[in-house]
Amino acid sequence: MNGSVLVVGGGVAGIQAALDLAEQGIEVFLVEKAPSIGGKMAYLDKTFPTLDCASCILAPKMAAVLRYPNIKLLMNSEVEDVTGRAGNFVVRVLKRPTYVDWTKCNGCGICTQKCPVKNVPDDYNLGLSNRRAIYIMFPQAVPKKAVIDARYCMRLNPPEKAKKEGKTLCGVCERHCPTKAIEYEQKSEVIELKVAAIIVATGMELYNAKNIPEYGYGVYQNLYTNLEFERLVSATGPSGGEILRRSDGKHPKKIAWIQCVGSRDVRFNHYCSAYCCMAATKQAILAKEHLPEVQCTVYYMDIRAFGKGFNEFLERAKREFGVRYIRGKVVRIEELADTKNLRVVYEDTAESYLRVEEYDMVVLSVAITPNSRLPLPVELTSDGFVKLKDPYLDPVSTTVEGIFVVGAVAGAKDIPDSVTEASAAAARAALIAKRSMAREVRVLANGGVLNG
Amino acid sequence: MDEVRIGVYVCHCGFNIAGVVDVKKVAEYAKTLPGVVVARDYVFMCSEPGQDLIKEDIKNQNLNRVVVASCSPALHEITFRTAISEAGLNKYLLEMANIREHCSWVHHEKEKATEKAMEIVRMAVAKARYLEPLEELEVEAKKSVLVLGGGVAGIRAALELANYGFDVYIVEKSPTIGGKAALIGYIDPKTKGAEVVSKMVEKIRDCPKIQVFTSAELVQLTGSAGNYVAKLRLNPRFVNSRCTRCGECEEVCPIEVSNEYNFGLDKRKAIFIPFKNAYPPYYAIDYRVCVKCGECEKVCRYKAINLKEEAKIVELRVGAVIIATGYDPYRPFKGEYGYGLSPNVITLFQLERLLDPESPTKGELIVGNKVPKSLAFIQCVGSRGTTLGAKSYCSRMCCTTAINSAIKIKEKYPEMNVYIIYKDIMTYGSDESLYEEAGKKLINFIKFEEKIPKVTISPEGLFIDVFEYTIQQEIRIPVEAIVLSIGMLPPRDIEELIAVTRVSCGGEGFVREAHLKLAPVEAPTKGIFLAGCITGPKNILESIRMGSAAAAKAMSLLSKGKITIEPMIAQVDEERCSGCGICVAVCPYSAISIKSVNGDRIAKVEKALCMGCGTCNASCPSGAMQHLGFKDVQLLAQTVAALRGESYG
Amino acid sequence: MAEKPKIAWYWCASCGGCEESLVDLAERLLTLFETVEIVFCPVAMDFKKEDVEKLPDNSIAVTFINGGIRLKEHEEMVKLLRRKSKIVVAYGACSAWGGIPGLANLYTLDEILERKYLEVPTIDNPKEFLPAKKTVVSIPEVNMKFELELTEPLPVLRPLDKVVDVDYYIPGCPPTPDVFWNALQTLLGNNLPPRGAVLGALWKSLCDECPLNETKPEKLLVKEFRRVDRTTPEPNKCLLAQGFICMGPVTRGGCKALCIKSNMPCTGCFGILEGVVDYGGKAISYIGSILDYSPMQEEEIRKAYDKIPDWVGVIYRYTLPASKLRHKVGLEFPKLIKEMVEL
Amino acid sequence: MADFEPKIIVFACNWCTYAAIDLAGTSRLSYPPNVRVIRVMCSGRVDPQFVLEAFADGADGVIVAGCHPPADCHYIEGNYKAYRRFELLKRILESFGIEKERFRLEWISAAEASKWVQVVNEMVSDLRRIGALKPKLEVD
Repeated sequence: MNGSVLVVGGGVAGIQAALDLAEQGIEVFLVEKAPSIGGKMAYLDKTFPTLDCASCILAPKMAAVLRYPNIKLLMNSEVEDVTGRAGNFVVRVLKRPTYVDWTKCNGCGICTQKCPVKNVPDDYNLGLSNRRAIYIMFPQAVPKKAVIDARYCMRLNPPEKAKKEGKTLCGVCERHCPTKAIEYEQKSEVIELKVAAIIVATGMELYNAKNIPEYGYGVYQNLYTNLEFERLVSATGPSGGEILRRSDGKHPKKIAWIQCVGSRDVRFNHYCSAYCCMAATKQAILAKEHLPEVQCTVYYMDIRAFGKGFNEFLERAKREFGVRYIRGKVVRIEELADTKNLRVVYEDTAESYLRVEEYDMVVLSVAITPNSRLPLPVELTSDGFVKLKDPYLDPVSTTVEGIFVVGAVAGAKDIPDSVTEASAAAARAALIAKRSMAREVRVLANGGVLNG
Repeated sequence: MDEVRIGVYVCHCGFNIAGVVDVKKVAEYAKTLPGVVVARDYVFMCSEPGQDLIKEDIKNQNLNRVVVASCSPALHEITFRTAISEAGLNKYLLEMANIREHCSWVHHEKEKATEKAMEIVRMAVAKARYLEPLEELEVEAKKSVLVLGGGVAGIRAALELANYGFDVYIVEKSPTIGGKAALIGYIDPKTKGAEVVSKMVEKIRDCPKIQVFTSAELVQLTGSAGNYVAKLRLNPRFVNSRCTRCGECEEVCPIEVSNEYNFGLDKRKAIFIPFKNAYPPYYAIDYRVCVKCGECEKVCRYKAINLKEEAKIVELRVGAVIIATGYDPYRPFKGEYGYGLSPNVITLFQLERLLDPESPTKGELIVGNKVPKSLAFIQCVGSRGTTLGAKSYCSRMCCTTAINSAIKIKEKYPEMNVYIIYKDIMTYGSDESLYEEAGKKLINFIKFEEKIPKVTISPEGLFIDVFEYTIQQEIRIPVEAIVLSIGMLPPRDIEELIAVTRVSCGGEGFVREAHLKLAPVEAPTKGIFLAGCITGPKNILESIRMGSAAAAKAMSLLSKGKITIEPMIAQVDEERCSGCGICVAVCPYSAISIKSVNGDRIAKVEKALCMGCGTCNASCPSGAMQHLGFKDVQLLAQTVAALRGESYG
Repeated sequence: MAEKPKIAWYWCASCGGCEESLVDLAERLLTLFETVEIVFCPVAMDFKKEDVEKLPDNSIAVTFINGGIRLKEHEEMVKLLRRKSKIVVAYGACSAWGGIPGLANLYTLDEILERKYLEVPTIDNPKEFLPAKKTVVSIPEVNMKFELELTEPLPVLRPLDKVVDVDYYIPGCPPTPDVFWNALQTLLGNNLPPRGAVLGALWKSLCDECPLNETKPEKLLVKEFRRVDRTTPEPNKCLLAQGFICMGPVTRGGCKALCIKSNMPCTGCFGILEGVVDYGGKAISYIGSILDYSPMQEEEIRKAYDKIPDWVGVIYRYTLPASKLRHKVGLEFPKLIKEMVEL
Repeated sequence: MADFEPKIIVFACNWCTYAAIDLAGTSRLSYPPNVRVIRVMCSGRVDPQFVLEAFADGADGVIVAGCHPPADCHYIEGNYKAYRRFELLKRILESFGIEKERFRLEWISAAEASKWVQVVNEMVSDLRRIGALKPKLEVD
């Protein structure tokens, strides 16, 4: 194998890059901080503007990753630091313990049913439902392996009392595991990789809506972020696709979407997050499909329907589904003590004065923020996105030779754009990889690496 | 076919299966099924020892079919295929019986689950009896690529490919490469379109692996991924590389036509240079308008002109094709917002030329005959279903381009009143900063919705009546110049493109990609890739990125020098096929065509193009077309076995 | 001189068209009579059942049976003839796959009788008699009683091979004289094709010999279906491509595309191809395939299919009893047939 | 006839429905065991002959299931062809006296495990209600 490539981030962009590289017989290290690849797209129910289901199109790609022996997955891991230069970077990866020997675990999931700790907020459903202390991230997870959440595990993090008495508690999963894969004593390890090139695909997070005082996110029960809502409508979500209010478990009759939450706002982020207008439109349509009676309203500044089929999609939402679009900035949201309904106070630019309308569910179309706080020597833009060397002449290169950047971490963008860049970057990286010779690295199936 | 010897392997999967299904009973039952010589159960079939069990039986009991009753094929089909091939059995002689996801995990009554598992195994065995060995085929793949279109997307793609060591042929139908980007004054506040393009063109010039054909068209494309044969027609340029651009020919040329490279702002001769940094860097004669008077030939001192030159046909062999033929600007009809009725109403593209220092006005914004004191952009002209005959889509780049130009104008003429009359401002992503900047530059934004603005041309001057949505009032704006932010149309010659390359287009008229989300630069047909605005409106950056991506895809398809073809594809039985042609129409990949085999019409499957969906098999009226791995007989056997004990046939 | 080979000819549920095709041999008939001895042919000569019973087993060289099996009588006769014959040939579409009478399998026998003897407008049957096993006609004037025994109808019609073993098939409705003549030569010759073969026909579907096959567009897709009784097809252009339901693609060739040559679509009388398990199923498959609409356009699709009033009649015209389902599900044995009626 | 157990044959496309059935398993949903699934690559591969074969062999119900139109199909528009064929087959089955409850064409995406379960439940209860498919008349 002549030279390998490190892909940081296992979202759709990272997956695409890894697949393209592997296809050319190049060894790829795919580092992902979560226990499964899939990234944000794995959270989505459907994708705009075609409304085709996210997992239908993503799952095959995720599965394909396993089919390439030359893709080495380093899950639950993060890059610690990078030294060296194009052709021979030295990367130190911190691999956090999963407390499960993934060479043995066959993802049967018995442990996740037997574990007595039942009240762990399920991060995959953004805390809208609970899971056990030992869990498999989500049904189509790749790799499909169990992980122990040490914070909640009674064995790994026993109550003070037990600690003092030096008792070891529980051990249920260990007892039930048919393959004897549980390893309570697993420690985090640092893996050193030598790679020829690096592709940064760390993507984005949602902006923390709690920073926006006037909306009261985190305080009001029936106020959701758009990603939370995505889980709510998803067939694999907390309520199996039932849209239910957090406060009383009832179907909402009126839902509002509020656009540009944290974007296009000098106080938070200047940039436009590019995905939210269509996401809100899609979610309004999904809401209509689930609850034909529901009233959907979108509060916007400009509707950005710029992509292929977007504007047609918007028109469909208006005509076919009767989604209401109101141009206006929402100044504040108030919760009604009794009904837990939400009162939206907005400036109707059309009438140009303050108006108030009551909803029983409100969804915030939250800005994205790049996952760019990386131990990498790359420059960032003023907005905190990874900076491109020369967008016109060298589209996917960072300011450091041999380090490429794709997806939302280089600027807000949707799935096709991310996938497009991924392929481009993969090809560039492949070139460097093929030219240089890197030391062979022997790797175990579970991603644990032994040098030599 | 030799005697069928099937081995059946029932997996406990710990308790996942064994907990509900009586695996022993299933294995015992399997032994009684026709063709089965051995049946075993084991705790984890996917584990090493489990796989070894199968391998040994294949050797010792010389099995020629294997059925594994365990989890979904999605999980372990590959695993077991590899296992049996390691034991010397063709890997396609495996059938999986999914008794976990489809049985033990969803049913709780032990009896019923066991009974179902037995039947699932019976079905798998029934199919297995009809399985055949299949071989992956490999076809040679040429490490060369044809790039259609010499705009930024095409050039980018070509440069990348050359960089990977591929031979690249750029086919451009105009006499120069560079495309429309070269004609955009400023693509962002700091960057001139012409600069970006000429930087790229320099690279092309210095690259031996790239061959450029200008004034050329693709007239025929045959073959398939890895081995396309492209027939080009090279229209005569009449001027060769001896040309020194002295320009004397241009002076004597009697023919004058509107100059498309300045979007009709001025005129050019029949012999001309498209623009300063045009490449190849010498004159060309527009064969459509030249009257062959011979004046130019006479004055040319370098014998660079030959009016007898004729169109040539050249044939190229390439592994893949990248389509990057771009778009056409929307053509406003006469009177649309006063277009064509007043010299003071121009299009965004004309404005871009005016702002270019290389322009006829040397970068001076002269509209009509003077620099206007006030100027208004009208957005969404021909886009978002705004006016009659407008396209339903958003053209994506007009807002940013308009705002960017507005800013430039404000920098040059701070006194000028600039209005932007819009529906929604589409400065998505980081372009938002331009929108902010425009605000700072005191550019006036005026929003309209359903009611479209009205342009009045009167002796007093130009007026725009618009219903200002944010204040809900009719207002009348007097302006001295109007810029129509026209959108993008599919290129005029897209029909020919479709006819030749067998791509298809979506409702809006642009070429359809294999998958809008996950395969945006691939056409459904293997080996054909898409870049730039041919799939729909994009800005220059996005087009360039698509160029790189398309190149990358082509590269990874061809890099091994050969293409492996999945064997589970369609196959014609020529003895049965009557060439009725039903299958040709249903194939989504245009992989089937009717060939004449010694006088008989026979359907022929282009193996490299077939993706193995099997819809041709279903539609074939005579059963001549069969989907290998999912043949009629295999699926019928499975169906019957699901319902009756006795076997099919 | 050596004894001439014995030939028998029998008709079951058929229209007589098959016998026509025998007559259509014209002067070739003379050669036929010279070469063979016809021992049984109810339609042309007066033979009785006994005459056949008298013959020794396997003494008949070839028996041609046309028409499907609809009556007890048919059943008895074909079983008898099978015993007496070396070779039994299913002659014509009805005998091979049920043919047009086979479409009656979509109705119970009672429905059929009611339709035939009571509902049909041209029927004059004031006393509403239905045929019974025994019909007694008494004429008081001469005080005489006549008894008429009718053979019992069977609840469904079956192709010949569902009742007795069939050696060969001759397709067509009726088989063309050439097809029959060639088949005859083969049968009387000494190298016989493998049992079960279809004689005098092609191995491929009709398109193979269809003169219009060349005229098909590259992609055969249609937006609507059309009927020859409403619009006349353009000549010299593939009828399917024009939207007329032509069964050519799914039907065995060998008829020399006679209908097509007179600008009529193929109705499928040459029957089922080797690679097809259900003729109608395959027909549905290719007809559905060429209809050029997306599932979003439910209306258009419905409308297109509504254009053809009787789909079963079109796609199963000759093969319904030989289809996978064979007859309407849940048919019951007749109730209306009485033991005896007195007129 | 509550104790009657209908037999349902399912032709499922590999990319959407088969994945959904798998997902039903991995998410441990539960549904009656009356279904027998036959995997094809695309609903466009399902030949009406198979459906007729199934009914002829005594299936009480048949489901053909694939990806949602317009965009889910892995093979661009295989599901379109399936739809067109089975709209016609439905009419034919009707003339053969096969109740419409016995044949369903469903779009079930890889994520819609719950829809799969719902479809199976509905069909099983429908079939319990209308009873077994009447057997062929064996004349002799």
